[in-house]
Amino acid sequence: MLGEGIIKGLAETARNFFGSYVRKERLTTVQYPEQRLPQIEATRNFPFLVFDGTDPDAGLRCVSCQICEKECPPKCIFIEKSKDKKPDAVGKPQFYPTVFNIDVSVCMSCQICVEVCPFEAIKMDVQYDYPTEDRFSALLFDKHELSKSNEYYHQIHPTEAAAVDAALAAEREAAAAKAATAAAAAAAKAAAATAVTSTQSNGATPAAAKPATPGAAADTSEAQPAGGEKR
Amino acid sequence: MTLTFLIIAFLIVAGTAAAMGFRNPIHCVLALTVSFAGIAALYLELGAQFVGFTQIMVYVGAVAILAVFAIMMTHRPGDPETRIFSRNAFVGVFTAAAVFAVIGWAILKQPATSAATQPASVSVQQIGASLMHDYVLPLEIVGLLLTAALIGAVVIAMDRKEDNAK
Amino acid sequence: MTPLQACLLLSALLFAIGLAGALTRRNAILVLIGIELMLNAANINFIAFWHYGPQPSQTTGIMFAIFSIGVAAAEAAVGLAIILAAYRHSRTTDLDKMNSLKG
Amino acid sequence: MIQTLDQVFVIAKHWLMGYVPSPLQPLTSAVLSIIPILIAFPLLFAITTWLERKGLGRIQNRLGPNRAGFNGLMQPIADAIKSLTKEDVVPLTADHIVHFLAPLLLVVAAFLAYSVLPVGRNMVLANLNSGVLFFFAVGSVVELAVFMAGWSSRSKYSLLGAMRAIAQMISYEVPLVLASVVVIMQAGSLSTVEIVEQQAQYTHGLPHWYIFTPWGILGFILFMIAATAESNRSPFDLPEGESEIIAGYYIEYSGFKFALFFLGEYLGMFATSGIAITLFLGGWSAPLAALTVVPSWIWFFAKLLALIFAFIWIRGTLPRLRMDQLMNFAWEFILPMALINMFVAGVWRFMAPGIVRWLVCAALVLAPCVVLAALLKRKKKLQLRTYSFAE
Repeated sequence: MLGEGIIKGLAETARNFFGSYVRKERLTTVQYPEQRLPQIEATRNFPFLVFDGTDPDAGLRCVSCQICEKECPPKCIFIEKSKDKKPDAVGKPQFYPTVFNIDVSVCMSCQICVEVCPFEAIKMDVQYDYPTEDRFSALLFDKHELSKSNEYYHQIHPTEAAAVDAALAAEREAAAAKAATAAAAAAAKAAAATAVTSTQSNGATPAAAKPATPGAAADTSEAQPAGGEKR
Repeated sequence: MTLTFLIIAFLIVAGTAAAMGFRNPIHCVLALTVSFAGIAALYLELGAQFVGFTQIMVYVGAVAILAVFAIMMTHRPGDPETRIFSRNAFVGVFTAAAVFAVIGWAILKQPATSAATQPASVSVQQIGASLMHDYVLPLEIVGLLLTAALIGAVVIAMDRKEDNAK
Repeated sequence: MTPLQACLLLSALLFAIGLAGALTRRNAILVLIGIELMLNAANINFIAFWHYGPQPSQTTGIMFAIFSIGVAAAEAAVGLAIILAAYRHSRTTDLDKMNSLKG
Repeated sequence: MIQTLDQVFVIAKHWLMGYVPSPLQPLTSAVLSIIPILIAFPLLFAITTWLERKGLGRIQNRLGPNRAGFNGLMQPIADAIKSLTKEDVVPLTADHIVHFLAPLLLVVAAFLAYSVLPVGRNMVLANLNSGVLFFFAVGSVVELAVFMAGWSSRSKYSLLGAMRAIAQMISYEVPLVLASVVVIMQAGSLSTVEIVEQQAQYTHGLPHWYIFTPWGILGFILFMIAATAESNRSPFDLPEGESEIIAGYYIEYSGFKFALFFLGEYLGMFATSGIAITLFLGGWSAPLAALTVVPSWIWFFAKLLALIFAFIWIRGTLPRLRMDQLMNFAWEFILPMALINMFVAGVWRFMAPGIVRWLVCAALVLAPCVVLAALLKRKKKLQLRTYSFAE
């Protein structure tokens, strides 16, 4: 019939019009600044730097290896290496960044920096609104703005953060064990040396030292390949 | 001669002169609409309401738009508008001036007749009645003419594909 | 000068300007517009004579003007169509260049 | 009391006129009549922009503007401030004078149309003998303004938009006038005041509105379709289709001039709605004899708002037509139907009143409608389109 489609369409829009007043689930609009959509766990936006403990300077995991700086496709990361060293997350003395800048107005949220980082130091943030009147310096985040605690990381990406923590803990344990072995070996060595010097005037006898620390020697031989694999 | 008449006369003459004198043809047509609107105002001033509104509707609403369309379709952006007046423009201007002189002389020579001073006004009903009674034949003829003009204009202006192919 | 004479003079001036334009302009469309202006001048005369004439209650002058407007509209439509057709043929609306009858 | 409320504006004007010396009275009278129009309709425009955005939002299950003021009621004011404070950019190569004059001409033409609209009983600016003709004459000036805007901007989009707009307006002006001719035939007058007065009579408490006749319904529908096209509203918004030519003929306008174009368009829509009300819906007359206690101007504005809502509703429903569909619709369906409608109105005029007349005329209206629609539907075939005028 003539105009049938038009009437059908008008009925449909009228249903929408009145329905939006009656049934609230029709209105799917999220009024942004006040209301926000729930974020899925894999949400990512801009990178941030993770630090352990409470002091952002001391606990920063970044060792300033500059891999992320080199890999970053839009080249938005700028790192300056320190001259001295400080212990890293595992406890090894490492360099640390004196300057670590990310220009988030250039960043394209590709997550490549996170994937290449060998130290679990850079991760993706979920914060997406950085309203500012200055689009240059206000969007160039420095080290202090980028540093966020591990607790925050746990908060935004719990599963991932737990996995990272477990890996780090294992590593730390391995490192600790290794350190202990090394220390024990050194101590045994020293002890043996003193024993030898005291009992025999010359002629080193490693065989004499061996029985003193059999477990430590075995530990060392086992720990070495494990550590090498990890790094 | 009232002030209103003088203003309207100025509008008409200025619009017409501009329409014939401007360089850009589109400007000419726009000036022409001023002139047409002035003529419509003159009709209203003279009490011919119906004719005045018809004037606006036909001339401003149709003829001017038609002319504008024709100009847009024939005017190429590369056209160098070197001379807007023809080679022997002087003859034309002279002829027009002579015509105006003769008509003006004739008008002013005419003794001023005491015209009927009763207010002239004809209602739309009267116009309709005379269109349908006294002037029904001219009306039909004009209707036929307009139909013929409509069809003729379409036929003339239509770009026939076979002509293009030749 | 009586009002009638003023109206007639105005229309004569309009006619003269239209004539001058029609005779001197090179653009065919503007020539047509000049002719339209001359028709309008004639219309002003009809209305002026009707208004200041002896019998303003008669509709004759108005009828004349209305029919004249109708004819002018038809003339404009056909005239512009002819100009378009001529343009398509000779690729110009310059009357000084349209100087050949050969198709 | 009811009388006083009905004529409150007329009485107020006379009261004010009492303080004016007699030589100045004609001028004052004109000014006092014009000012309410200059206030009321732009105000209605402001309200309509809000209504439209809210209504369209709800039709699309959105909220619409809700930030400025309660439920976004201050949105028109915010828009006005924004457009007034924006920079007025004129293209370098534009024709400055014409570019400046175009929005002014549009708004002036739109306002002129209100001078013949009877907004209430005894509330008309100029009771012209040929008021309807004046309305259409002024409406045709809008085309010129549109052309001026499109041409003077020196932009391809605006020129294309202007060409589309003019082609559409000329095509739909014919059915617009022809659809209103039936009312003029019946009323025997071109005066808007008289047309309304003829409809403001009641038998058995029902008014003599022309929409209650077969030719009136068809005429009203055709008129409203043509009016939608005349005011460039969806689904006939090709001249300003955002997805095709961005904003059409006013693309190069900014700031206050842009606001003027917007105002002019809405004023044109109100004016055509107003004339539709005057011609078919009984103008300011109440829909029932018992309801005449409500002041006449309230009825006029209520009907106007109802038509505006219909416009918004249609805008929210129908997609934009294609250019060839638009032209074919005008020349193949609306124009023949308007002519047939005129014939039916003639038959109505010469038949004796009664139910028979109504039924005969309804049949005379419906039959061609169905036949024409069926014919047009059958003609529709999927094929490669050929263009006669576009190379």
